[in-house]
Amino acid sequence: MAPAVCLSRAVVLLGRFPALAGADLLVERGEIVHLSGPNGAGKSTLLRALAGLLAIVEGEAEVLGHDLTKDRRRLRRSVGLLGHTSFLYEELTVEDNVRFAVRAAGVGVGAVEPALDRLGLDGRLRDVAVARLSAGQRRRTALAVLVARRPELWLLDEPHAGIDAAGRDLVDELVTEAAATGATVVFASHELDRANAIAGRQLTVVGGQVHAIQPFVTSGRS
Amino acid sequence: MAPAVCLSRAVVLLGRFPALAGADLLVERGEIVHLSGPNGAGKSTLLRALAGLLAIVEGEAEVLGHDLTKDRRRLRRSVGLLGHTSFLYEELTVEDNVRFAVRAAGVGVGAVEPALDRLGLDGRLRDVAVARLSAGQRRRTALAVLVARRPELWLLDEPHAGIDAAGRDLVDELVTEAAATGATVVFASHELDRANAIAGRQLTVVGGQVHAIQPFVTSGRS
Amino acid sequence: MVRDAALVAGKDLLIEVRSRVTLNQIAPFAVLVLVLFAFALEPDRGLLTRAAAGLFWLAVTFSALLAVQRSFAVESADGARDGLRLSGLDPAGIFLGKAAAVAVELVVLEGLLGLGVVFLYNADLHGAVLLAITCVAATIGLAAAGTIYGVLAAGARVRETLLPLLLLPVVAPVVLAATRATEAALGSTADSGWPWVRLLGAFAAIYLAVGAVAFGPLLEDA
Amino acid sequence: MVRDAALVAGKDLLIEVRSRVTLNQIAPFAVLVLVLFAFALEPDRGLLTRAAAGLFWLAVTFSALLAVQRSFAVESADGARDGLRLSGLDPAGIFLGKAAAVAVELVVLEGLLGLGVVFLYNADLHGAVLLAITCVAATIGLAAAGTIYGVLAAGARVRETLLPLLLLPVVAPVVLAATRATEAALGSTADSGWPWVRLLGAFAAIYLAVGAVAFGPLLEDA
Amino acid sequence: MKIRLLGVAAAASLALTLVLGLRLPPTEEQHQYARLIAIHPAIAWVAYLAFGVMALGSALYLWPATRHRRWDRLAAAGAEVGVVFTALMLATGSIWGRPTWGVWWVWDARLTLSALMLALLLGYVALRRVSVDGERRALVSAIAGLSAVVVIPVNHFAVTWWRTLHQGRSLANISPASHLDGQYIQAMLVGFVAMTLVFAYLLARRFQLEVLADEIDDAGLAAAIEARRREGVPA
Ligand code: HEM
Ligand SMILES: Nc1ncnc2c1ncn2[C@@H]1O[C@H](COP(=O)(O)OP(=O)(O)OP(=O)(O)O)[C@@H](O)[C@H]1O
Ligand SMILES: Nc1ncnc2c1ncn2[C@@H]1O[C@H](COP(=O)(O)OP(=O)(O)OP(=O)(O)O)[C@@H](O)[C@H]1O
Ligand SMILES: [Mg+2]
Ligand SMILES: [Mg+2]
Repeated sequence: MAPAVCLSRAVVLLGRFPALAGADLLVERGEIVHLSGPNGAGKSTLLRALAGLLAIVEGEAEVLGHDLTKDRRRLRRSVGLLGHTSFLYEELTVEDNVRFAVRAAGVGVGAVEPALDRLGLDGRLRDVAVARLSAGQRRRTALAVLVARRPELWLLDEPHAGIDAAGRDLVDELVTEAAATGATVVFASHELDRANAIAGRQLTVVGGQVHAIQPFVTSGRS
Repeated sequence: MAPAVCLSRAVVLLGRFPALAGADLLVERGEIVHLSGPNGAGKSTLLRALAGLLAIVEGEAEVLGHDLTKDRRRLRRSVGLLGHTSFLYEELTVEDNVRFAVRAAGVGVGAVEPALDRLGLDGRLRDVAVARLSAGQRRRTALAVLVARRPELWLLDEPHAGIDAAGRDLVDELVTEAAATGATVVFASHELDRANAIAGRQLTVVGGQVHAIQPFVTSGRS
Repeated sequence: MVRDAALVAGKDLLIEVRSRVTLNQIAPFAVLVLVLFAFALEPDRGLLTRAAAGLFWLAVTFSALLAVQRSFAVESADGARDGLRLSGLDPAGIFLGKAAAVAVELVVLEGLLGLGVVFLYNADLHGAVLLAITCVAATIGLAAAGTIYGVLAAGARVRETLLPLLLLPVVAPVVLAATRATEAALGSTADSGWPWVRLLGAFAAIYLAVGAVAFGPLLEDA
Repeated sequence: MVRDAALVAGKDLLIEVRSRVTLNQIAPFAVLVLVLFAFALEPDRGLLTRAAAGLFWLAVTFSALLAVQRSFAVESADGARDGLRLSGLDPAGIFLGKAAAVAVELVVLEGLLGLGVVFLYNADLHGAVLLAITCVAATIGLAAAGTIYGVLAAGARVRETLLPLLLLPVVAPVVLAATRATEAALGSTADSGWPWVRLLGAFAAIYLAVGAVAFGPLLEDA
Repeated sequence: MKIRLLGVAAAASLALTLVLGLRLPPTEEQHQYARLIAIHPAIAWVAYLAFGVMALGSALYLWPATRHRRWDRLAAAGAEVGVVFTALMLATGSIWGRPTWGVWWVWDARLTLSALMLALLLGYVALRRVSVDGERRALVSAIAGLSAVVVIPVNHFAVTWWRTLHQGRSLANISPASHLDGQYIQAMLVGFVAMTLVFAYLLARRFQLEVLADEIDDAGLAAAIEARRREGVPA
């Protein structure tokens, strides 16, 4: 079976800026990979690229067997991305959002309830419009979507950010569970200790490239 | 001299929802106070209220000697809020944004350079439009505004979120420095260990009320 | 594809039901436009009555602008547009779904404006059939073209202003043809309206086709 | 206050210079509206020429809508509106600053539309003085009223649709008065335009006053 | 080099056109303005040509077999030059219209169509301005360009019927083609040649500019990638 992710010398442009400048990355199925790195290094760009949201202008990129240089769309149903911004409909309630996402992905709506329950979004919050949620509740809703969709490849951009102490342990649980059930997880996080506790492998992204872990001199100057 | 913050039985409504349900809080000048608490507990609401952005519908609230029930505006120049969203102009560059904020606050523009420098935003990033920044670079820009404005009361909503390892230590430095120079800092954070390392006092917000620290039964259910 | 279209249309209409924007805001706006025309074209009443058809369609066009803008404001709020792409829905389906939702809203508006015209400008209609068909054809055309240019503009941060510029010259013929056809229906001209209706049909057909084909690439890259 | 006004106006115009929205998008839109009017009204019957003044001001009003929308789209992106409040700027200053920026853009647009009307509707003008004064007065009125309602709408997530609804009825008298005054200036009516100009002046004065006083509360609580 | 020659030719023929145009005798019903015939029709023709170029470029770019940046550049160049000529067409036309019809503008099918064309071109150019990065912009603006073109026929029928189904004034009554002696024809033809050359020249230059810009970008890209890789590495 093809590896979950196989990038080689991949270049991605944001505007004219090479946010990814020849990134190499090989992730086997079922792995949990942690991306660290200074602000602006290219972690989010890498994750978005793996989700097929960005064009690969140079190099090769294959995700779950789909060649991203050829077709970035067929991949989508099988990846789940938790971004800095949650892709939710402000006007719709938490439940509406999860239900829509699930049905769009062609999964049975039976998955909605357990997911809400798991993220502590049942009860009062279920019927609150997303626009009214607190930062952490948004993140939880976005996570609920992933849990309900059960993608093959989880791409999590700072999954712990904004989530409360108890929620953090829950996130770790979800990640390890996902991996246990054969899914692959690539996540970016600045909380190194917590991240390394669950990650099978840690990589640093610096200057748009992926390096095997090594101490990097950091700074936002990028 | 009046205490930095003095809330008693303060109630704040978001829509019809009492996000703060009778919160009591007393913070002396120069203190560093850490607010923890489950998602949706009311931390952000509390901070926004202290910044004079929300109306106090019941109870008393006095910040830096200004009675918030009477006038929420005069206070503004002397508080600085770092929110979940950074209040920046997408089209303008990092430098433009900081300069505008500084001039608006009536501080000399001389403060701009050092602030950018401190947050590692000099060099290339200085002239990048905020819309193009990475999540962490945005946070850094927002922080640069605070550093340049040097407010009397710092209200930080998850200041570490999205900022890289080195940046986190920088944030801690900034906070302790601010306190050392007589400013008061109230910040919300879910990264308890890191927070407690710098905080003089830890409080939990639960169900729209502020409690002295104690283990709380958590969950997003709020 | 049809399934996806239904899903998306359902979602958009649900949002409309929740937020009531079309009903509470766009509809009054449309009527207001009529009133403004009345102001601008004062003093001679006859003029209004003669221009009724044209003004009706102008009002519809401006409302369509708002409806489309709304339809994509909902999407691009908080990066939800990326959400559409990640949802794994068939682009053609998304296009048809959103166009359908807009069309439904427009039909409602047209009914309203129709009354407005009859009362404000005391126009009276014969040829109800012709009128009905005209409305249907024109509406489909407007909705289809609107959705295409909507997604084009949705990418840019300047969508409020870009959309009108792109859309208006394209739908100009619709305004023209629909006006003439309606004049025929109102009996304010001698000659038949059917050729115009055919023209409207052609327009609608063209843009439905263009949309179904081009929406994918546009959604990906716009 | 004047200082703050200058600061804000400068900022808005800087954003315009950076993004060129008024120039590249609103201006063509405005001219386009003129062409659309021609479709709606029968050019041959000389309606256009007779209605020239009215249509000119309608076009100006629609452009003003876009300009105001843009002016606050810039603000409310990513909570920048809270930014305005936190900036500690004098609300009256903010109001005057934003209104001034909008007015500047409108004047440019009016020049353009003026040409458009002269050429497309072959209206020819006498009484340039009257016309100039009319434009100035009306522009100030539109900008002032627009800014007031702009901030009202900016709070809501539905500003695209809410603003027109709020603004149009308010500026209807401006459209009316300006139309009459302009007709006088174009010599298409016998009676003097000065009473109308006085009306416009009054309107402008009122809304400047209202804005300077009410902008604070609106910015706070809208 | 070739382009420079083209430029020279364009300049020369333009000069000739002016001479011929200015040596035209004023006609009795149009006086001096009749001379506009030397440039106006030619400009109008070129305006259409430019629109066509934009369409062609977009189409060729969209066609997978022929997808290449050059077509995107061609479309861009065509559109921008087109804006200029369409505007000129409207301007010269209006200047001509004033004496001939007594008005700057009549809502004749042809005229209206040209006005709409200008709007479409402006929209296209504005759209190109909002996004920077090549690949995406090329695709998006190609689609936008084509879908602007597909309405032209609809537009055409619409405005034509509008002015013909409705009896009323139109250029038909004051048909341009009215009695032209050889001298006018001659000036007009030279005008066509000249304007076409000018168009070709401008198009070539604009195209060249795009190429250079892209080259700079590509060169920049290599450098940018290098710079990006050095980020965070100890100096
Ligand atoms: C839309 C594309 C246009 C084309 C292809 C076009 C073409 C022409 C041509 C071929 C003539 C021939 C002159 C002759 O044979 O006597 C002409 C004349 C003229 N055009 Fe245009 N023109 C266009 C647009 C315009 C516009 C926009 C205007 C005015 C705003 C205009 C105003 C005139 C006038 C006034 C004449 C002189 C009519 C006469 O000779 O009696 N044209 N045009
Ligand atoms: N148009 C542009 N011009 C210049 N730089 C740009 C442009 N667009 C993006 N960038 C840069 O590209 C990088 C994007 O990186 P990315 O968002 O992937 O960072 P990240 O690793 O996720 O950082 P963070 O930890 O802050 O989330 C940033 O350094 C940003 O400054
Ligand atoms: N209109 C509303 N209806 C119902 N609940 C609302 C409404 N507006 C706000 N809320 C609730 O108010 C609370 C806002 O809390 P706040 O944003 O202060 O939480 P927080 O402590 O900052 O949480 P986090 O740690 O996630 O940032 C949330 O629980 C939210 O669900
Ligand atoms: Mg990131
Ligand atoms: Mg919060």
